[in-house]
Amino acid sequence: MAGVPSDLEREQIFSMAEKEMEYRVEMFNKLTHTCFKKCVENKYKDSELNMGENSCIDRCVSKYWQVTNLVGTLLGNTRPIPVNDAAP
Amino acid sequence: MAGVPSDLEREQIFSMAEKEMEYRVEMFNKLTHTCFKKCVENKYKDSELNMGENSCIDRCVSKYWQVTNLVGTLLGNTRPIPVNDAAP
Amino acid sequence: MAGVPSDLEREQIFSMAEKEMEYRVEMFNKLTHTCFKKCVENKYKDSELNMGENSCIDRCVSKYWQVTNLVGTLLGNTRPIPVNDAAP
Amino acid sequence: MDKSMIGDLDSLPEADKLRMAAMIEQLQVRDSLRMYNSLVERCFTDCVDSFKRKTLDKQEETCVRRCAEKFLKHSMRVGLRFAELNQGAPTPD
Amino acid sequence: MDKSMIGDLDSLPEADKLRMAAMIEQLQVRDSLRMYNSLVERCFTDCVDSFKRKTLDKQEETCVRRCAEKFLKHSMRVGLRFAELNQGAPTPD
Amino acid sequence: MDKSMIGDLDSLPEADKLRMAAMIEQLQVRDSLRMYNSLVERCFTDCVDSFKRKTLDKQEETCVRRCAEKFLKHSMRVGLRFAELNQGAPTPD
Repeated sequence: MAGVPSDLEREQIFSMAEKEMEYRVEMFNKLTHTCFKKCVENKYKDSELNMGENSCIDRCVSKYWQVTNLVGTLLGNTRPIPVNDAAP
Repeated sequence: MAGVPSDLEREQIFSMAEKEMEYRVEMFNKLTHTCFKKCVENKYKDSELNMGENSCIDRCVSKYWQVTNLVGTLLGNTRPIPVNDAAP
Repeated sequence: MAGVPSDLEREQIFSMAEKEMEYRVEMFNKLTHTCFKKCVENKYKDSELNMGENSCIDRCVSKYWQVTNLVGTLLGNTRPIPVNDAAP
Repeated sequence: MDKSMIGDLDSLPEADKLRMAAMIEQLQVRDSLRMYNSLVERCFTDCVDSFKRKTLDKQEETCVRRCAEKFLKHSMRVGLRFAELNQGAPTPD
Repeated sequence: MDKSMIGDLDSLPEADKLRMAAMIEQLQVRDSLRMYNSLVERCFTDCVDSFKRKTLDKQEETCVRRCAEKFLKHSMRVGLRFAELNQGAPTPD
Repeated sequence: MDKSMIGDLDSLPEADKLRMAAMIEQLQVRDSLRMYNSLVERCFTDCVDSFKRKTLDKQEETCVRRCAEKFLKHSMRVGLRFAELNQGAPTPD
């Protein structure tokens, strides 16, 4: 890959970057909807998130992230998941 | 924006039009599936929609539309929703 | 269509091929998720599929295929579904 | 896909109209294939629950037929109402 | 869409940066429209269950408002946590 | 994504074959990323229900592992059956 990349290589780089971003957006959306269902009471008696909901959301995001990493490892996946690891 | 639009501007107009159409198609599909679940009995004893189902569908579409507008207002949204307002 | 296809025709062929593949991938994904829900116990006491699950999966795929063909016929559809018919 | 989902194209120059029309056609093809897939998934989920045989029995087949027909009628009705709302027409009560 | 979802662009040449930025903007527009659609679907499903009238009653409207507001707050919070994880920061316990 | 989902390319001229192959590869990458996302969502939904801590406990982790392995095996089996049906082969009873 040293030297100037060819047009084809550049196209591939762009295309991969696009797929990766789509992937992350989709992951973020699935996480958001899943944690909303798991943590937020759906009678909507209030328009504020209460303390219990807030801490549930934080933990839900953290666990979802761990599941993503765990499944990634099982799939022999080194790529789509971010460079930095999740907090322990 | 007066005068002849540049190529870039035209690309952006097309791209926005495409996103907006995708948005409307997705909205139509979600509405259709949601109202089917809410209004149509799922034992399928018949292949016709009965009178109760038909009026449920009409009201469901109308209410879905209102929810779309309501949420749009909350989001400070003036755009994706059609120029004409829904019936009161 | 005899003779050399024009650029426009070729674009249309590509575009149709792309849509068809997207359609098949989506069908495969929906089938996979639907049959997983119908056939695989979700307590995950084991990481192997047992015999009952395996034969359920085979039949589920077969029936899903038939439903696809049946609905295709109702829609007056001759195209998106593969040239070869499903096993009887 | 409903006509009313398509914005006003009259103000565009001719070449852009063609391009816009091609884009709309693309979206319509994709949309109808997606609709087909969702319809199959819904009717399968609602109608097929036994996996003792690998072929649909008569009852399941009837269920799928009715489901698909109902869904199509439903979808057309929704399309009509949706178009009215898009045009700001009052709806039946 | 969260900033942290966007990779490191600094190493790219100028023209590519512009193109990448345009792509990101496209995805953001699409994403925000999808989010809008999902939000409407969720709040409608949770809040509207009676179809005796064609207009929302007061209670349904309140429910939809709260649902949308809660969802937005939720979504922002998730975005913050998500960004922290993307950067490897420790999270609140 | 299963090979049988790809139509017959032999009749195409060389340049078009390359382009078609590139398109297929694109779809495969997107598809495998989507599959990954769905798998995570499903196993998370089925296995994680307590939010008293911010880390997975042993039981949840085991559940997620099994869920993912089962899903992959399931997915491969579906792929095989799907390929047979695409080729019109008879299926096991």
